Amino acid sequence: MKSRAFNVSVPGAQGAGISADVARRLFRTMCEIRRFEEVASERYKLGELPGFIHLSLGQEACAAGACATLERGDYITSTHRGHGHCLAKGADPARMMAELFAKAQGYGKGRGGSMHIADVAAGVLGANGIVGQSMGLGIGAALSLQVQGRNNVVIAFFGEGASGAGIAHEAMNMAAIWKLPIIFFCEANAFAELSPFGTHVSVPDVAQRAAAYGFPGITVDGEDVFAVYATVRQAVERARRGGGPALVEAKTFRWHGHYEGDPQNYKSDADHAKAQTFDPISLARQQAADVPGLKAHELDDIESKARGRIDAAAAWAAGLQSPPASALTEDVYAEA
Amino acid sequence: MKSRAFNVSVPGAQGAGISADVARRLFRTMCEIRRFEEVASERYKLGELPGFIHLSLGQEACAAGACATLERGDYITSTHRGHGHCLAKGADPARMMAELFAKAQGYGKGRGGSMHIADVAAGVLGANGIVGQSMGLGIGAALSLQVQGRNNVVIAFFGEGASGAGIAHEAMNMAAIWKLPIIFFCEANAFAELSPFGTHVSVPDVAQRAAAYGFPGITVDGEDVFAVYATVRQAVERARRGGGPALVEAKTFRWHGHYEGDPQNYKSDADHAKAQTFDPISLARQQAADVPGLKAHELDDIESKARGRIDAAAAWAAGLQSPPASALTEDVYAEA
Amino acid sequence: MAKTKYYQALTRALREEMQRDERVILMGEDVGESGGIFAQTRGLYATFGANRVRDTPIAENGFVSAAVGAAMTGLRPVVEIGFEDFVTACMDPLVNQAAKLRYMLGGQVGIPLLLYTFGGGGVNAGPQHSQSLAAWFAHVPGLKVIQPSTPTDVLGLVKSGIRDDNPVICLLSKKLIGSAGDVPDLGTDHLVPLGKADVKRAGHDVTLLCAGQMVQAGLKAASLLAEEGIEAEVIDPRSISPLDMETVLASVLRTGRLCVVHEAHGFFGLGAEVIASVCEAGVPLKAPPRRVTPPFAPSPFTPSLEALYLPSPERIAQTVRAMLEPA
Amino acid sequence: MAKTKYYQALTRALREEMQRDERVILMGEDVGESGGIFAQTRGLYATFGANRVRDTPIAENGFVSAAVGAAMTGLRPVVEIGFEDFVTACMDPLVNQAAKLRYMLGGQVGIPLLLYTFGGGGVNAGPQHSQSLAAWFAHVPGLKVIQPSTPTDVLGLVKSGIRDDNPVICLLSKKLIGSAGDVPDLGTDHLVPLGKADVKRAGHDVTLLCAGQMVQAGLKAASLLAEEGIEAEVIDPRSISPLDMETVLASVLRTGRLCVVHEAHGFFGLGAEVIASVCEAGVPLKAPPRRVTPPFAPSPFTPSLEALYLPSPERIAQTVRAMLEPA
Ligand SMILES: Cc1ncc(C[n+]2csc(CCOP(=O)(O)OP(=O)(O)O)c2C)c(N)n1
Ligand SMILES: Cc1ncc(C[n+]2csc(CCOP(=O)(O)OP(=O)(O)O)c2C)c(N)n1
Ligand SMILES: [Mg+2]
Ligand SMILES: [Mg+2]
Repeated sequence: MKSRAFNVSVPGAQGAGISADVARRLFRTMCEIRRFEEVASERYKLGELPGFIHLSLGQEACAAGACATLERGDYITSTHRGHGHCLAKGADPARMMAELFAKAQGYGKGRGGSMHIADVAAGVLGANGIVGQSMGLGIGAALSLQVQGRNNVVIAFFGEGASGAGIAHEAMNMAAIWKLPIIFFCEANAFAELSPFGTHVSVPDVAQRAAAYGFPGITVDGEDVFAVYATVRQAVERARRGGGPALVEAKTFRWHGHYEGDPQNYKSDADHAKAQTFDPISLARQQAADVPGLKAHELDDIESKARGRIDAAAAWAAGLQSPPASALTEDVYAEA
Repeated sequence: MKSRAFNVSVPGAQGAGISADVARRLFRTMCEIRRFEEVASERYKLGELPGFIHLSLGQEACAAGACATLERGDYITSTHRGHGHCLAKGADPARMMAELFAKAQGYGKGRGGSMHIADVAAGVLGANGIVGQSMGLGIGAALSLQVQGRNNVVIAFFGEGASGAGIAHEAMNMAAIWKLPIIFFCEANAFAELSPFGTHVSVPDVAQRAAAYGFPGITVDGEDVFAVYATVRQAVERARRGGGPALVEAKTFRWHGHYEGDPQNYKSDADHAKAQTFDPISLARQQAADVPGLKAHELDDIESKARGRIDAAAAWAAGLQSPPASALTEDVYAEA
Repeated sequence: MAKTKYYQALTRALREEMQRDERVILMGEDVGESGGIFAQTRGLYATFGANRVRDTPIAENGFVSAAVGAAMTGLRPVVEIGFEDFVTACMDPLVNQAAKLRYMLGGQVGIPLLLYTFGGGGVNAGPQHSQSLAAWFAHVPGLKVIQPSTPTDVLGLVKSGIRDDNPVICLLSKKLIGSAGDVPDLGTDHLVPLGKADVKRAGHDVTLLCAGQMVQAGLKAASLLAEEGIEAEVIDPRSISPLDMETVLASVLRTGRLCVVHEAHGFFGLGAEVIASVCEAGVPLKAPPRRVTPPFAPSPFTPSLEALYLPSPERIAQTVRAMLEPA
Repeated sequence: MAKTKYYQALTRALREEMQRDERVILMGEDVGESGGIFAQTRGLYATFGANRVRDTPIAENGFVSAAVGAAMTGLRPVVEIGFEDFVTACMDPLVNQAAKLRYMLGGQVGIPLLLYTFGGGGVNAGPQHSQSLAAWFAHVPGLKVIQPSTPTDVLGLVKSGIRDDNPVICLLSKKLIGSAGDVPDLGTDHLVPLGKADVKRAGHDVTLLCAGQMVQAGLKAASLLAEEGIEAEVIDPRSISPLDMETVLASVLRTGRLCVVHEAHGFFGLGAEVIASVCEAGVPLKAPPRRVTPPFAPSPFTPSLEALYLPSPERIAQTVRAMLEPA
């Protein structure tokens, strides 16, 4: 497990002791995300999903590891690449799929689509189509928690591309000044749209920038779900105790294009090769051998159940009706 | 001379060898700024200047020290508190005063006012009423220099309040990625509008944040014009050689209110006392004794000439005509 | 009834709503201990504390986005943006988030947020501190826009706006900050409904629709015209979105003449919308409708030019006189 | 004449102007080596190099501000903002800086900057990726706004816009990216003047003013109507600011009927401005003017709803038929 720390010392994930229960949960979540994205990709190719979608294949360890540290009353804010985050925080894959299929039973009544999936009751404040807003909305949720005196925390997901947006700075500065209970979780997945890390970030690691705000910053291996979990858990516990924000950066890799259908001619051969080898699920299978009380065949079982759950969700969603014409002008304003 | 360095070592200003010529020039500029602001304050109190004005009394060493390192072909971008910067970069005090008096001969034909004084031919790209834009406009000028292959540099002035704006981050990140010839010069003058440093910045020094971009950051004593000069000169030389950006933060103090007429009830007794003792001009007089070839009586002479120049400028400006009605709709678009 | 200044009516509205509902918080630059750059939040910090009255850094995009996030999670934030011009820095969270979240999220959330700001001219604040951008916000479904012109409307509209479950943009006039007017006594829970225009003066010859501080100019013009025997009806829309076209149409049906006055630009402004709506409704007009607005130029700092820039009572009266001349 | 796609006309315009004038640079997200998310900048990086074709971080406020600073100091920047919705993130440098600097600085500088962006709906991109904000920009003195609807107008307007000494906002239609049309052959320096509307189809019964991709819908509606013996004149304004009211007024004087069609919201939109201007001009109308626009709601992702949302040829035709019915 590779993990570099800035301003804070992180114990190795194994050292932090991953229980079999946690390992099962992390594995299950990753398998559900993987399958969700695979099915979305297939259905999109078949022309069944309108608009455009951004998938998190290869990044499953980030969503799974980070969200497993949260309670139901905690919040996440997400991005355009949000399926994994939403699933990991407890959104229902069937209603998510319904949203991708633009059906009335979707989380957004089919009006939002992939980029606007939210399940507010489950603490999922939504994917978002505007790069960087997850961080502003995130500190807002953290502000609510602070004002209301609730013992909860927020994780704001963002990408290394978003780290160059002004709102990243504004949000981290305010979170630090106000000591808000928030973890800024950066998925550095090697690309922002069509361009590499260096086009967007002037230093090797986004996590370095935590020092500019005076809170901890940690770079963690985003292939390693146990490392992600252990690192974020520490930051979450600290935030819950009133210790304020932290920045966690996971080095991960986006297997697919920016959007489904992206010709990806900006990717090098090495990039394409990496998409074959960088696999948090395979890695977790290997690591699972070290987790006391966890049997290898259990993982197969978890994986096939996860596939079943997602496949059923997709089958259900595909058969639903489009929203009625009246939905066009509903929910623009609150009912008077 | 107090000066702290981040990421870079700064030789003491004295060590850097201030010549009598430079010392005279720095002293003269400071005296002109001081007098300009005093006269503006008086005229404003008399109701002769419309709108609102923001003065830089107490901050003279920043503008004088920083701009003395520049050539005419270099650029500055400035803020709402820009009189000192414009004077120091070579703008004509008479035309500046004319602008404050809203006269046709002002730099903005009397239509811009204090917050929009510019002398583009002298490299003064303008004061600006929008906090933070000096940094975006500044990197734009630096981009021009880079694209055109000109051997010039830019200084972008901003305040510690502006450092919390997203554009500060966006500009510094881009400057670093593109290695632009720009110095970000932060005047940390203890207040942003009505609130103290800590409301706006989560760490003790803005200069620390340079590390987040991978370029040098230096905090310097903003009372000490020689220190400011020596520090900025080093950064300017580095930028001119193609070494890229730097961030210089001067700890300084705003004597007056945010705007003239500000009741300043947010200032403590200690703050009010500091406005009596923090004086870069007095300090320079003391330090001048160490500068070889500089006589004390010379300074008196420089000071009285500076007063004379500014007083004449104000007298001239006060007697001018308002712009004609036709000026109302001129210069909205380029002539076809 | 008690005399109160425009800015004090704002303070009172904030105080009453914060007292009534602890979910209401206030955030913005220097709204806290210092009491605000126009003294508009004086005393609130002392009463409600640092948790609910929060000074922000100069980060409009970030803190408006934060206010939206807070509104999604149980608070009812009030946000100050000192000058209307700076709202350009937070259009994204207002337009892409606040206005659309209810719709995009299938009705899961509302965004009960009120943003107030001081706009308009008349104080020689120059091109970057004098703009009037009501038209932008009104063009965005999901937002409501109010623009009070008197202390009592400030009180009543801001209170209603805070209770509204939608994002509300409240456009105050800098020039009116120190103006005084009657408001209901303390203890009265004074509410003005959003979306209701107010006939500030009745008349039958021409409908003068005047927004924000132009209501005062319109009333003065009406006095000038009255001396000449012309009776102008002065209507203050108070809300720009939703816009009370019912009241306007009823008036124009009676007067047969419409003149719209505002300090925002004419091109794509309120006047365009109102005139178009009246024409679409097929209301018979005795003269072509008119707009009285500044020229299509930035607002100059120069006092002599700004006086020409803003619609004056005389210019309004002149326009109306021309409308009444036989064709 | 050669067939070219809408996006290729953009690439050609950029290439020709960069070739002609080395002060022209291009910046934006992924405009560089990758060739753009719609392939709209393909090849430019290879020809003009990293210095003049620059990938930016995702920092719209910062890089548009930078473009303004560059325009003040000798360059003529072209800036891409991928989706029109993201222009909300850079309103400050556009409106407070680019539009006003010439005026505020007493004519010392001009801001020769062209910002192009892809807006509008029809591709199920959802509420944050489908907006049409022409009205905002048109409301701001100092800015010009163009909205080409065909490849040849893209070519001619973008080239003219780059040569214009003012900041120009070019609103392209996402839906039209792959549409093809005739353009003058390579080697022809094709320029379309800003501020000149184009009569895309002549007719004498009704004036249909259609903006952006609605030009296609308007032409289809005109075909439908022609089958019924109704001759619609379809006018494409091409520039929203300055707006060629001369052409519109001349047409309405002949037809006596005006219907404005756009995919921006009706409230405070182009239709309001055009209808108001026609009424102010006192043009006699045979029927009240009409707007055909989306409902006042965000643009839904749902394909079936978006089809209802956008004005369709049938809806336009229906509106026109109603205008022609005897009252
Ligand atoms: C304000 C804004 N600018 C630009 C875009 C277009 N855009 C969508 S995703 C994206 C790249 C984001 O990169 P990153 O933050 O690394 O996230 P990733 O896609 O890698 O998950 C861009 C530029 C946007 N949605 N919002
Ligand atoms: C975008 C924006 N937000 C708010 C303001 C109002 N404002 C003007 S000056 C100022 C404080 C600036 O503080 P600082 O950067 O420290 O500069 P100083 O005034 O101390 O020189 C504020 C908030 C503004 N002009 N622009
Ligand atoms: Mg990325
Ligand atoms: Mg300051």
